Amino acid sequence: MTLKKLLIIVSVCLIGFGLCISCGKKVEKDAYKVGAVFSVTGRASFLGDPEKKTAEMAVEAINKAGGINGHPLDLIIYDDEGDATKCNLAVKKLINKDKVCALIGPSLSGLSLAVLPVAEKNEIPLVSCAASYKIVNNEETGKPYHWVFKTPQSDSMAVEAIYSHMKTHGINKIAIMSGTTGFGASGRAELLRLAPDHGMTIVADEKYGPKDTDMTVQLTKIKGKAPQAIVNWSIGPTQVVVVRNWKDLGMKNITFYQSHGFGSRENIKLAAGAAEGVLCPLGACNIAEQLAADHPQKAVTMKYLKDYKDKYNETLSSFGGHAWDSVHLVADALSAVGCDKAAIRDYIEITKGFVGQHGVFNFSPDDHNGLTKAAFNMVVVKEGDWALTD
Amino acid sequence: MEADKGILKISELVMAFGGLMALYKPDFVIRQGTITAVIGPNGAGKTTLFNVITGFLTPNEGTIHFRDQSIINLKPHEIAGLGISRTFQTVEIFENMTVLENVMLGFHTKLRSSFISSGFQLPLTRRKEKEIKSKAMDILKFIGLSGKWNEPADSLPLGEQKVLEIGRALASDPALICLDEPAAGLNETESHLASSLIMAIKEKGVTVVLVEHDMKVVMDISDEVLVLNYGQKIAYGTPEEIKNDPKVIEAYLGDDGAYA
Amino acid sequence: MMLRISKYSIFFFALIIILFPRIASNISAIEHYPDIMIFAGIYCLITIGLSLLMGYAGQISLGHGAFYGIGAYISAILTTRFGWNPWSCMVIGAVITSIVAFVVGAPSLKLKGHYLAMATLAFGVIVFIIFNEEIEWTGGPDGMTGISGLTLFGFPLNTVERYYYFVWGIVLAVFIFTVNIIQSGSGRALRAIHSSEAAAMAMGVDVSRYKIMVFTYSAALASVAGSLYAHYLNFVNPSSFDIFFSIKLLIMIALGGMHYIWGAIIGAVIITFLNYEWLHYFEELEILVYGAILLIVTIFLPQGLAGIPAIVKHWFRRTLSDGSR
Amino acid sequence: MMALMLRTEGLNAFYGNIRAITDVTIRVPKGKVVSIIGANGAGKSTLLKSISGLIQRKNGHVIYKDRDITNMSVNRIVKLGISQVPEGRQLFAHLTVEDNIRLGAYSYYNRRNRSVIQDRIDGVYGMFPILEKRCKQVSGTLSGGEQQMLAIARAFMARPDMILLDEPSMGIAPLVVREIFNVIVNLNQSGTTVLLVEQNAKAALKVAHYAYVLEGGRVVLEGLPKELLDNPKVKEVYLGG
Amino acid sequence: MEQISIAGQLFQYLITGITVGSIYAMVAIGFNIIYDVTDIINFAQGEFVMLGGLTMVLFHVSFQIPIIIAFILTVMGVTLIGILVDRLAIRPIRQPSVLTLIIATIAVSFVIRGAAMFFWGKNPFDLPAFSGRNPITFYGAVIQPQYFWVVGFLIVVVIVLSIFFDKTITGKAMKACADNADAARLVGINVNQMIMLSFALSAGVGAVAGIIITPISLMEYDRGAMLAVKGFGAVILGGLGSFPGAIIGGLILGIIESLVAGLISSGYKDAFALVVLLCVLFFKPSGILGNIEISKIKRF
Repeated sequence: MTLKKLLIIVSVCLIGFGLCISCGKKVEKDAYKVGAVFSVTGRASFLGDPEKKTAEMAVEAINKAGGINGHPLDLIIYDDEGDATKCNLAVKKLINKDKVCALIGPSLSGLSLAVLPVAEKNEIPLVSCAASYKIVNNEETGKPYHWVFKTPQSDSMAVEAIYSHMKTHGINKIAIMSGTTGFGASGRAELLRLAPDHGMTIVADEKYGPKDTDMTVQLTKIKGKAPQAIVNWSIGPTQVVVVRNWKDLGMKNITFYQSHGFGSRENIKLAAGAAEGVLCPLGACNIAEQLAADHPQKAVTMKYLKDYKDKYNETLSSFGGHAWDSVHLVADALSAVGCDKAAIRDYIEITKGFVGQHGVFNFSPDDHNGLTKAAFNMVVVKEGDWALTD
Repeated sequence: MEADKGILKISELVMAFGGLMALYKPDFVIRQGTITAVIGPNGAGKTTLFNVITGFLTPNEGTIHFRDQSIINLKPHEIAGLGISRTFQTVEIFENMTVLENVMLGFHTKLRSSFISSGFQLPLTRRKEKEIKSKAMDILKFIGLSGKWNEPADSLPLGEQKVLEIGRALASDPALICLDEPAAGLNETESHLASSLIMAIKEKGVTVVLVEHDMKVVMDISDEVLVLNYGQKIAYGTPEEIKNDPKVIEAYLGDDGAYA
Repeated sequence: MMLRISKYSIFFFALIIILFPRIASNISAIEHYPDIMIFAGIYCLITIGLSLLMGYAGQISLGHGAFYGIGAYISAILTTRFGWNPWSCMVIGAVITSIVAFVVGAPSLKLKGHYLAMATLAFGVIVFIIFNEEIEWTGGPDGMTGISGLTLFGFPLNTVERYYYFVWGIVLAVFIFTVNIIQSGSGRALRAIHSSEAAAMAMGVDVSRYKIMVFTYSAALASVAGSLYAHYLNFVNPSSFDIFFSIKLLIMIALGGMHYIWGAIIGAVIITFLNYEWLHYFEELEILVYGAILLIVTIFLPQGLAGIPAIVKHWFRRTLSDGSR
Repeated sequence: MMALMLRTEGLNAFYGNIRAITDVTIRVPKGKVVSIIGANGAGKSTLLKSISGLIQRKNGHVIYKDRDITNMSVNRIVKLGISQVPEGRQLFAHLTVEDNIRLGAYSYYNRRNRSVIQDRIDGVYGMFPILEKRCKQVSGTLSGGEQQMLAIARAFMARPDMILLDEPSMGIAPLVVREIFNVIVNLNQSGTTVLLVEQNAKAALKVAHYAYVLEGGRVVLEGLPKELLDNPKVKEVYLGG
Repeated sequence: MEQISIAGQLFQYLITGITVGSIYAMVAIGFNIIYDVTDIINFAQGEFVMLGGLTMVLFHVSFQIPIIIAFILTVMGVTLIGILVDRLAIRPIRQPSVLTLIIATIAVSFVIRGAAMFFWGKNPFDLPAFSGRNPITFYGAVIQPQYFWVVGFLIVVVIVLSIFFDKTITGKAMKACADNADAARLVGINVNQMIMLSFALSAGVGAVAGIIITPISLMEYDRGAMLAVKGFGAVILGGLGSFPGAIIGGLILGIIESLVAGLISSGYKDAFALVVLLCVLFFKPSGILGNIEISKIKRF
């Protein structure tokens, strides 16, 4: 009787699930528990995947080195799949059930904004790995939210870095392209917002979907408008395709700027030669080799680069570093004050000179990001690799 | 009630499917209060005729008048609302409902129900529902299924399903009821029961038109017989007349010279 | 076979709803389940309507994520930009969604089968693009924050438990309302349409009117669910309302069993827990396991989980009769 | 005793829970035409479908050339040499006449016998010149009689030892019916055994060597056509008592 | 600075539209092959495309197998997966209602996508263009050589399929199954075999689409869903079951998207294309070349 068998299998599965749920994760008594929510799979896996890998690697290293003052660090990672509901549930589960000391993530700006009130309400420090300045800027008060920090540079910093580079090269007539994802849309918003301040005229504002196959049309339209430069803000395969189309259309005389999302050497490879001459703002960890030996971040970034390559055999993306920064920021706070939520928050808020992957952080009650636009270096693709430019 | 008043008049009716003439001008009048059987060999257009009368098909030409009102171009549910009810050749009971509910659906034309009123179970709806329920029980008694009112309709044997379908058609209080092969697939006792049920319906003053292959049933109960072949009317008369009409015999048994 | 829904089963259902948080709070492994159940409840509202539309009236929709989103965004926009009362937003959302559903449904429901599926899917994609593109109104892909919570008679619904009882109270009410419909004249008409459109027509049922009515009703329910979602999460973003969500709804219905109104509840709860809790343990293999579970259920239980009792009953009856022979 | 091509022993067949034929036992001798007549709904088509394998729910036996084929699949039965001309023709309506004919020989297709099949097609065209004229036409656009001929032609392409014909006269004008029955006689004369199901009793009896009368799913009469033609019981079966 | 004329721009939009549309058309053809024989809309069709692209990368780039052999191996491999889908997912379903089958194919797409993610990871992969990346300039428009391959392969696929369906007995037998399955059984056609063949063929066509598009747009594990949606749109727009319809539907969708992106709004290009699709359906409920008779049977 197959049906009977099936029923047995189903019930066994269900019981199995139940057991899984009830056993949960075994934790040593004195471990410090920290929760993390990343978009490991789904539409924003380009963020969450390297973040998760980096965070796991960082925690492993910390624990290998004896943990934090003898306490092992237990990082509980949930995957939100880029889904607001799942993210919300995961954060609440970390707070209420797993009883963590601090939260890291989420990867996406939108989701960070969505769970930020939860952290505020539950009075738990949250170190976001998403870029939007809104995460650390309460629009009503003009001040940061009490419990929320973030490690990535704001999009505005990337835009500022690009615009100042343009200015020094006499560019003021530009076209922008963006993907219709959160990443693209927030970059586009910043580009539009800051353009007047830098005397930029935007002659074209084109978009494309995250799974579009070809961006020739948008570029052709831009070509017709004859700007001096194009800024593209997107992630995933489209940002590579756009560069290729740019080259194919013979638009090399129009300088091409990419967002910091382009910061993986893999993208240069995928562009198959088309990326030569493309400019983008990158954090220190993406150009560790190029940094001067006396650069304050040289040591940490080189180590990260090497460890990551050894462990995962993958090139670094722009985003893993944010998780490194967040984990270490929280770990430092834990080692200083132990698992005390308010104390951790207070400690992070006065942290100065924290050397991370994406810059040297100087937090203050008015600045819960701790970075300046110096955290971005303008980089150009030269002979298939990054090269620092002025 | 005038016995010979025509309740349904059909003239110049043409129904073609592609090149095939399913109905070609079978003009006739159904008299009120009678039982009329429509017979004919397979593919003669009997079911098509039913589908045209009840609005499932729109004829290419011709007129249909029901109580002196043209019913061509009306939708099936509108025709049902006017008082023409039907059953189907393949039993189309609602197998996802109980026996009682099947009959209760028959009252649909009398029931102005909306989602709001039924969702909230407003008093009026409840009263109406109760009323319909008792009327439906009456019908079940009439068709002899009251003992099985709460059983799922698909658990009934075929014979009872057919009877139930007739009961459902009766619920809408029709003036004319079209029965498509009420006795098909029934055994002798069952078809006997069906026959007496149809007679009882006639007694209630409902005009009956039926398509039937079981000639025993046809000859037993009908007042009038209409014979179709190739979509055309070839004979119309009492059962006795029809039985001995050579054209009918030929239509059924074939003609001698069908091959050389 | 569509089983009659008895008063006792509804009473039992209500009892489970009431007791669940009490039980869960005493078992540490599932103490956070009521929070997940809130979302399951919100999805139940949509699936109850969809079950009526698909299982009863036999029409498919791949666009209900859009109605859900319209409700959520109307709540979000009216409360954040205009400071309206959330309750009136919910009502306005339901009314506007019903109008949209009527306008979309009237021509679409004339389409059959896969054509209807594509038309509703296209509608869903178009609405999603609007959510994504009208950044000034909707905040674009990053979504909108700061949507106010609900207060009931001066009693803020700000804890998991309160919102749980609130949402499931609504689910119960909608469920009873829907069961009333199913077991009354209109519901008989719908079930008749599902069983045999021809016979329903012959009995005087205006099939297309009922199809539009049930489409609109299910869209309005989805809209209310959207509002509940927005006011609970205080946040909306377009990707919660994309076509993949519509497909997820379809999966809930199918897995639960679309011919049973209980299936809507079972499907929504099980899929919600699979997605938000249970499959988490498979990490990166989650989607693969999810697909496999789905496939196994479709192969072995084409009537869905709610069909199991009928199968068991059938099987039981057959073994009994075999034994007596 | 003549060699038997096919016989059924106590065959019952079901649609769902409804028994459509009951204990049907018939004999079809090799090289003969056997007719099965009866009114609508008597179970004639069911009997044919049970023989050809289209109906799977059945009990009893179907013996073809001393081989029990009761539970065989349709394609295997076709390969054994039984072709059915189904009720209502069942042509591939969107395919051309020639493709319909060609597909009739589907089971025999392989690279080597391409010429054999071409010969068969030519043979069929010889039998039905009208089909050759229409060979490029989509079969759904043919007239009823032409469709029936095509259906027979398609079945004949498999060069069956036995052909099952289901209501070949249905929905066809009387003049064309005559032509169709001529074809049946020709088929038989070329050596094919024919089992014919017909409502048109007179025509069917005229071509048959032996006949059975079905009523309510049972064989109620059988005999030589001549005897049956004069039997008043036959008329009763059709027109009631 | 080099300028581009309006005509040149329009021409460029058209060319891109045709290329993108050709891909949609090819996905749509895949839908049709299965639909015709089985009445199933295979929502895993997009996954075949994705598998085609990624398998080709595996063979050609990772294993360095010469392009033609890799191409053949890829198509064969994906075809095999198509057969497995039929065997393991579709055939075991005992009471196949339309909705059950839709859910089953969606489930299959999850499984394939999950397996691909596990195997290839989440990053996009590139495939070298078949004949280099030196674009051709033509009337002011720039054409990548790969565009010719895309359109060329569409034509080849169409020709091969029409020869298969019109000239071979197996193709005719498949058409016969689509037309009348009972009659097909009666002439000795094994209908199950034909269904399997239809899955194999459409997986093969999907694989070809995946291979030729990867050099243009790269390929990653989760691209299938979007392609399936577009292909489904194309097949509905053209009319279910109609091969010319699939091609016309695909090309129209591609060209509308392209023209709208160029002339009206790149953000709303997909929405526009779908509005056009809806309008067509409201006026012609069975698509441009569809057949009412076919479309009216399906209920859920």
